[in-house]
Amino acid sequence: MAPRLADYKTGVHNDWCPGCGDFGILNAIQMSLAEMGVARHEAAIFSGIGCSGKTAHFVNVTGIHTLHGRVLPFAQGAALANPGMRIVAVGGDGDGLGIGAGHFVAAGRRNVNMAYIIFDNGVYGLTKGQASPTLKLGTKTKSLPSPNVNYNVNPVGLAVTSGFTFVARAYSYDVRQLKEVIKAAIAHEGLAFVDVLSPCPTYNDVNTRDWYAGEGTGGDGAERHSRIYRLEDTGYDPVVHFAGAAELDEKLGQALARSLEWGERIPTGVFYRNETVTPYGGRIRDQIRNYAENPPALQAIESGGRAITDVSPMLDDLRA
Amino acid sequence: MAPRLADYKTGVHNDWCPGCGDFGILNAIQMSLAEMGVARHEAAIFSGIGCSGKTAHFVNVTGIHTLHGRVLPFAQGAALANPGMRIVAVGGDGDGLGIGAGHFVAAGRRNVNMAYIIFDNGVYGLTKGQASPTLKLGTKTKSLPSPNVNYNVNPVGLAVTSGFTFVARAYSYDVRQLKEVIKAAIAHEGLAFVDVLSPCPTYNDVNTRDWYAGEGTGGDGAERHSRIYRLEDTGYDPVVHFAGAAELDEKLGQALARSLEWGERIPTGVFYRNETVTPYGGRIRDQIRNYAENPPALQAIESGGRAITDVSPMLDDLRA
Amino acid sequence: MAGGVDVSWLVGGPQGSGVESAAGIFAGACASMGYHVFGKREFYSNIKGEHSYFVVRASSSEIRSNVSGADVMVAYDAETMLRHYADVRGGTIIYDAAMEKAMIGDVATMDENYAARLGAELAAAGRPGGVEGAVAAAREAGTAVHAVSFRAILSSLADEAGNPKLRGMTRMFNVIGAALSMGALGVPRDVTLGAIRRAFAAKPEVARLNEMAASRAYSTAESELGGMRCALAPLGGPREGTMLAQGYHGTAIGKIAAGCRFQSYYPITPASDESVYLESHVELGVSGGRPGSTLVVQCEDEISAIGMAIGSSIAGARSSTCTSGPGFSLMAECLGWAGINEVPLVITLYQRSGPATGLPTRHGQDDLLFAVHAGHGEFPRIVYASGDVEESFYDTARCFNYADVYQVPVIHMMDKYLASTILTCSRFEPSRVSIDRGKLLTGRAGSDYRRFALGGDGISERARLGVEGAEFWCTGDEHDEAGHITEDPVMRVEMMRKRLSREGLALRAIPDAEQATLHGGGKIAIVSWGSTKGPILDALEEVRAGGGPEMRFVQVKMLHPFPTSYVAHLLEGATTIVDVEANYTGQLGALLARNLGREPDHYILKYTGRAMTSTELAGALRRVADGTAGEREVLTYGA
Amino acid sequence: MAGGVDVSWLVGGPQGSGVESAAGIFAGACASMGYHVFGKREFYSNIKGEHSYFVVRASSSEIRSNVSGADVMVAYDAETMLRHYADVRGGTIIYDAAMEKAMIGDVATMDENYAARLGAELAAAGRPGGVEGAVAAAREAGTAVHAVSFRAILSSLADEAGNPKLRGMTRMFNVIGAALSMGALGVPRDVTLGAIRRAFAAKPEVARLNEMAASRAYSTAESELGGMRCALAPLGGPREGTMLAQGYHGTAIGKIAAGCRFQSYYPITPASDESVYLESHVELGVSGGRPGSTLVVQCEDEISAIGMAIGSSIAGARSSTCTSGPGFSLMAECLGWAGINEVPLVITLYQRSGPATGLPTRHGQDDLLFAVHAGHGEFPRIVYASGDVEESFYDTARCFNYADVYQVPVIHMMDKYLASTILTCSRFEPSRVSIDRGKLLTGRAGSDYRRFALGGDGISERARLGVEGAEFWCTGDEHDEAGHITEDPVMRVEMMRKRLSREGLALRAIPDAEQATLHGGGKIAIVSWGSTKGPILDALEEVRAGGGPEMRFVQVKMLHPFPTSYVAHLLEGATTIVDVEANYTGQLGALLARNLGREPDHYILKYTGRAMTSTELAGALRRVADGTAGEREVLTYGA
Ligand SMILES: Cc1ncc(C[n+]2csc(CCOP(=O)(O)OP(=O)(O)O)c2C)c(N)n1
Ligand SMILES: Cc1ncc(C[n+]2csc(CCOP(=O)(O)OP(=O)(O)O)c2C)c(N)n1
Ligand code: SF4
Ligand code: SF4
Ligand SMILES: [Mg+2]
Ligand SMILES: [Mg+2]
Repeated sequence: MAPRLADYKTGVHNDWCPGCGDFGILNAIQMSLAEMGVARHEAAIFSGIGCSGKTAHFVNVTGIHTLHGRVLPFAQGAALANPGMRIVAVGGDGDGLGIGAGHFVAAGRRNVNMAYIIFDNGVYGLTKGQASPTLKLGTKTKSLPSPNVNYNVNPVGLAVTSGFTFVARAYSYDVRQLKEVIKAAIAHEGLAFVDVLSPCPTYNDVNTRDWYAGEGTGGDGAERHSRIYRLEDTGYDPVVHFAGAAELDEKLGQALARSLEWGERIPTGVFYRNETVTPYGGRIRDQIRNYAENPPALQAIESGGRAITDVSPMLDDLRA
Repeated sequence: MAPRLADYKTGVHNDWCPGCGDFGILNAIQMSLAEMGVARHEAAIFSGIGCSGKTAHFVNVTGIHTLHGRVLPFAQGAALANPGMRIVAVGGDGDGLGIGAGHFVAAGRRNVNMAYIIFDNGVYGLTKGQASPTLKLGTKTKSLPSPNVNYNVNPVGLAVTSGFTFVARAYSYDVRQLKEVIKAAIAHEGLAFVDVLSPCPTYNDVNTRDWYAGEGTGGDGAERHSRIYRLEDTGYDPVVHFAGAAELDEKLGQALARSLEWGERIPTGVFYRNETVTPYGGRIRDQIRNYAENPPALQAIESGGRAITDVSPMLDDLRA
Repeated sequence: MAGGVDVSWLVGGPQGSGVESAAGIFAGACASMGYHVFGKREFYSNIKGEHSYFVVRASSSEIRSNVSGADVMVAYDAETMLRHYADVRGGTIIYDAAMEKAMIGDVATMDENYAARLGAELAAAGRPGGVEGAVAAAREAGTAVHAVSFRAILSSLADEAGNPKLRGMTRMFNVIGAALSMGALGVPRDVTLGAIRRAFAAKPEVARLNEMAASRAYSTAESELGGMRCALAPLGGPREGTMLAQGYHGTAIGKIAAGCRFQSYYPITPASDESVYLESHVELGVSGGRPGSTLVVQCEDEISAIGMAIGSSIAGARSSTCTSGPGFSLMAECLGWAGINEVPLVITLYQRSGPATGLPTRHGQDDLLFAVHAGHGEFPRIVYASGDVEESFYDTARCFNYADVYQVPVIHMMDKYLASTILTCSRFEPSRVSIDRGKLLTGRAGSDYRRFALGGDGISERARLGVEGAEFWCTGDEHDEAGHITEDPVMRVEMMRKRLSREGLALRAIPDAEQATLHGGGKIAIVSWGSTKGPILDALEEVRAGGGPEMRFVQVKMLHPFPTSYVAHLLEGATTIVDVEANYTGQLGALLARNLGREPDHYILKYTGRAMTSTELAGALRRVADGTAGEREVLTYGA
Repeated sequence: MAGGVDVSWLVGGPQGSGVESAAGIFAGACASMGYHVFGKREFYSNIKGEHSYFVVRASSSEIRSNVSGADVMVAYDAETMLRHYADVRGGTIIYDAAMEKAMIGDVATMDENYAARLGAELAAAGRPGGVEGAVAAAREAGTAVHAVSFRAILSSLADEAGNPKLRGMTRMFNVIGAALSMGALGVPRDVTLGAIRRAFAAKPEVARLNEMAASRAYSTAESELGGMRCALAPLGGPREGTMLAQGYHGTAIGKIAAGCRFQSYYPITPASDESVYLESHVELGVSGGRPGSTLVVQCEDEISAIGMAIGSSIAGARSSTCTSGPGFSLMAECLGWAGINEVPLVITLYQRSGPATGLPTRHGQDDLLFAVHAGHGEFPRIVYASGDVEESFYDTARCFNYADVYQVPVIHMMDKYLASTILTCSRFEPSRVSIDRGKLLTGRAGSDYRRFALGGDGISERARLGVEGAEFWCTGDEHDEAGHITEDPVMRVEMMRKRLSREGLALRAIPDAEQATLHGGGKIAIVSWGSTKGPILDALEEVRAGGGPEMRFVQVKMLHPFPTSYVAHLLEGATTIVDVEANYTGQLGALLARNLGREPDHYILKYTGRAMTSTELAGALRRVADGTAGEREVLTYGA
């Protein structure tokens, strides 16, 4: 029986604020799993702490709601121990790019096969609206006593620089594109990152749904345009095809250049995609030949309560 | 009396390995302070943990040898509490870009006025040569049991992406350029970063002094050339002059493009420099008008053992 | 409280519906009439929609805690009705008539487990599983229940004002509900309107509309609700020198007064309120000096927060950070660095229920032993706990003095209960705040300055950054007198002694009265720490008032180093020791056992995430007194 | 050891000069002759140049520790001579003649404080402040001192071999020095050459050169050094079933045998050796199954290390991480997450001297109370300590069983002393390793699987990831049976009880013998934990051999939950309790006081960063026996 969308929804009450952009992301994740036909027991959502972190309880696959900033270590550990699972990590922008930024950079270098989705609302939602790392310098949301004193982190740029092999941005109110991007991220061989712009109507009164829709871009007339545009509509090609130095420079360069666009025109879609880089699981196959077939989580270690690993070669090495 | 180089050296025995690149960096720091005429009591070196971390004990200004990965928080706290001090933070590549990467990214966003120098040797020196975050994927140094399974972090790219307003690279065996870069970093208004390539002859037998000097670039003959070249010799202009969007894109773009060059030709010098961004100390002057004149560390808080801060407005607000 | 007034008022509704400001208005009105006020908020880890409620108690006598049950309840939504109807036995409930038909299943926010229990309970009594059933049950218990249409009030207001837009301003339901109850309680209309005006002082237009709505509600109350069984008449205006404070005001204003000039933090419930307060009071007047300021830095994580505070302290500023359990866990390594480098530092630890994320918006006192032992290795520290908000103001200043004088990190234990209370207390007296910076060197140093010079009392002169001739070194490694790394075993032994002997020094020098406090007397001795103080004092009164025995209460304030002999002295002659704490394992009990060799005879513990009421505590104490108490008495009152 | 052979051999030189491999060769040769061997390395937190030394003891009887002093010393440099000459009273010193004229001031690496003390000492005796003075002092103390030119040996070797390049191979000085001493001690030449061959087995050419150099040194020893006062004749070949192990082999091979298949770590002394060993033994033979493997991941920090191990454990693999104090401090928050989510996990904690960076390459047992209390909030855990390397192999497997059966994090306490020893012990017997994965569910689940189902013994079925019908949830928040967030107070109480009752369960179910061990008997009872076991057992023998009283030794292995009644039982009848620990505050003493209500009468403590010798410990125990011991006896032997 083909899985239906409803199968991926739990009965847990969703207590996000009305109008929260996160609903769109949640739906897109559930739809992606359903459309890809991922069996419920073969997927797991790992999440950080924040409004966004509750996502793990709303999707009806195994859900691991970790600690603030720690979703990537937990998720990578599981993905490495059982590479047969589909692991999707999710979390807030504060979670992933503030307290978790060190893990973000390190995860990029590792390129473990899984997807990571950041719910990017510019604020620390669950702790009542402090500035998150993606909020622009000088911005004053209604929840701040004075304008933000920090420069913003550039999630797409940081991901590209850190070695993520799939880097995309989407918008929570464009669920169609979002879903396609998430599916591509899950299907990607290696570590995929999706930065989802997700309005927080409760605390971020600057980057609102209206703002994204074009408020302030030039009167109410025809000049007014959605700030969001899709990279794929511009003929942008994010894919690294040959992995020569020149091509790599070009693809990285264009991704970084586009990642700096903000304000009047905000690109969404896949910025960078490189499957010529071997994922971590492949890199360790030099050390562990049967890693894929007999990964850590599935190995037999005992028989009738007795250890069956043969340590005699090691003990022989130590013979007095 | 003008300060002399010797004034900036302590009598503490330096126990780095013979031939360690770090000696060059230490000398350059001491020379920079002397040439800039920084009074000993007006400077402080903060350091992380590693071979490089010992630097704080070798320079004869106040030295704070912190914890592994934590040099930036400690240093920023001091720089913010007393902006009159010249603060120089130093540490290893593992310290700053591995365990400390989260602070690195956040510091870039903050742009506190100080300099940060990474001793980049590709290994965890003090713990006996494990791969550091800057070691390239697949590299096998003599200290590793198998080739490095992680992609490298790009320190210059990461700094630029994170918002550092001065980003440079130098080489520990080119002490002349190194010293000029360090002086510029210390003089820079805002957060300056210098990535210093520093051979570790004990554990990194791949990126050695000889390698940088050109070993392997084409026989022993004339084709062989130093891998290192200076950006300034190529007419490269790192400076953001006007801070328009187009110029910013260009300057950031060229810095990132150059940061990816590696192997046959490795650029050194200043990649990016932007003093149009207000440092943190300036940003908070909106909130604290006399911040520069009466910073936290120098404020009077008592008189004759009695509190002198007037809290009555706050108490009046709470009157029942 | 014989003969006096003592009213417990409960207001509940979805998060975001204004429960907090309604409670603020009620508390403000009561305080302005001269009542003692004590209130506490309960809420979910959620921004909008989950159930939140506030119980405010107003009394003509001094009070320090909540009691079980409520006299008056205002319910904004069905969930409040369903969760709390049984709390109001014999009092009055006012609820919005719009919810009259709601069934349990309609309340999406209600926890499955509670829904099941409630459903079973109502069914067992043969009542409908919804608001109707709750109303019937409440009435049967003797409670007066009034359904009032909040929307109708708004409509008539719109009509009256000729402004149809007002019909949609449902966010004023909170003020309407509050005003209905206050009207019925006999609070004079102008008192209520005054409280509203003060609450919305920053937004006069909002204030005006709310005053109008309240006035309409008053009329309804007068016409429809009749008098209530308890009344809140003015006692003669606000009591002189009284403040209406929120829980975090004690440590926040305490820090400002004590001269803390640098606070780094990472947002976390229930600690951030303090930092937010400091952030909005950055520039400070200084008598006889240039204006001062507190630099408040929001960091990328708690490791950075403590790291920055240490850096700033080394620079010379009184520095602190404020966090809760998860953040404190991340600070353990840096705490040890501050310890080995003798860096003065105050960490304000607002506890909540752990472990891990736990119950992030609920109360707990479960970090005591962790605070005492946090960080690998051995280094000196002081762990100090405040019993109430007023204490916390003075204690904050003490903590900074301890930090400066003994050159150690000080962990100031607070908790969610303290943080989310609103209460009347005596105006803080900054003139009672003394500042002792210990051996801080700010002028030019003599020759051969050595930061960690041995000898004397083991505390050496501490230079701030920038002092000529006083350059110094610090390192997390073991170090010599100059602060340079050493691995010399002889120096190691001397430095360990230098640092750790400080704990004994502090124990001897800090006055007994700052270390522990004795309240009352009697053969039964309660020992406790922190925010249980209020419920304990009120419970002791209640037990005595009910004819029970006098009991003594030993409040331990300094938890590390432990004031063994002074506490032993205060416990002399006690035949029964009762440990009262808001945790599972009885952590103070463990400290008693370890230090006094005397395990408490009874533990009264609560770990539901809800603070103790004096009522349930008095019940357990009565059982102790009459010999029916078990070794562990676990309290569970409260939704 | 009456009548037997017991030789302590000390080798020292700058870090990087091959002290460790020289000691390996000596130990290997002794073990191959049938001796019991125990050796320990001391070194600075430095890569090259600072002073490093190794003391290896070889005995014809069983030994488990070092003694104070040495019988034979080989000094590669002046610093070794200057630091250790006084340790060799009445024995033999062999040193490189090249350093003959070195003065204290020439030794740049020497700690200022030691240099000053030594200078004063030599000056007081009217001797030159350098090697000459040390030689004179040693001779006066009855030590035979031989200066041998290592360079001359190399030269004659070069001449002999007709290979002038050999003259420059000064890195063979270490083998030359070792061979000189071994020749003088009467170790047969072929035994030494065999040990060299084994030591350089991976590099045959290096082995060949070193054998040649050793042979040359043997000739010099025979012609110039004469016989030594103690001799090491073969006892008849290696003892059957004996291994020569390094300290970390116990936990590393223990993990492999126990089925640990995932280890995440961040490099730190002295913990990384274990991970490095696992990294070089990644692929594993499995009897009757497909080859297995341990995935070892070097992380970006220790937070990530524990986070990944938790993720992997949830996936179903036996998982662990290995660290030291600073790393463990960073793990506190995640530890609590594992606790509230009932995740089996083993954290191997190789302690070193704290606090902060402390003495990073030196020994300490100062993390006990931190391990017991680490992490905010209250959650179950097991803290378990091994007394020696052999124990640590079996204990590792136990720790994984405890983790799986009780679904808790287990902290396995090891330390630097254990990590950096080399010793002979019985070959580990993997057949004695049983594996109990507890209620791990790997097959299809029944309907309505709930990870945290209440009821029964409080331990519920734990599914690994990927099991059909057993999808589950975890959260660091308090949760319901399915693992979803709840703030329901009733569920909170049940879940707290479910988790924390596990500690009592473990205490009852784990056999007494695994919780604590009694050695010997007598009225004086020593209590201790961890690596002090070796020195204690040897000291007890020494005390008895010297006519002192029998004493009993209670080794506590399970430190949390504390086996109160069993330890009390083992202490029955003891009149004096002596706590022995390598820390300042006597942390086990605190646990005794808290749990047994009995504070130790004496503390014998050492916190110089150097492990206890049985000699100094025996001295202190004799003082206890004869009533002259103070409450705190602080040991300080060793450079
Ligand atoms: C160690 C730690 N520090 C602080 C917190 C408090 N906290 C909970 S959620 C949160 C921020 C959430 O912001 P973000 O990650 O952007 O998620 P959002 O709520 O916006 O989805 C913080 C700081 C915590 N849970 N743990
Ligand atoms: C929390 C913590 N984890 C691990 C260590 C151990 N440690 C000491 S130095 C070091 C790495 C040093 O590498 P790097 O930062 O590159 O400095 P280098 O020695 O190469 O200069 C590590 C992991 C530590 N001191 N603290
Ligand atoms: S606070 Fe913002 S992010 Fe959180 S649920 Fe509400 S709208 Fe969404
Ligand atoms: S190990 Fe490497 S980095 Fe460290 S001192 Fe030696 S050469 Fe320098
Ligand atoms: Mg956010
Ligand atoms: Mg390095």
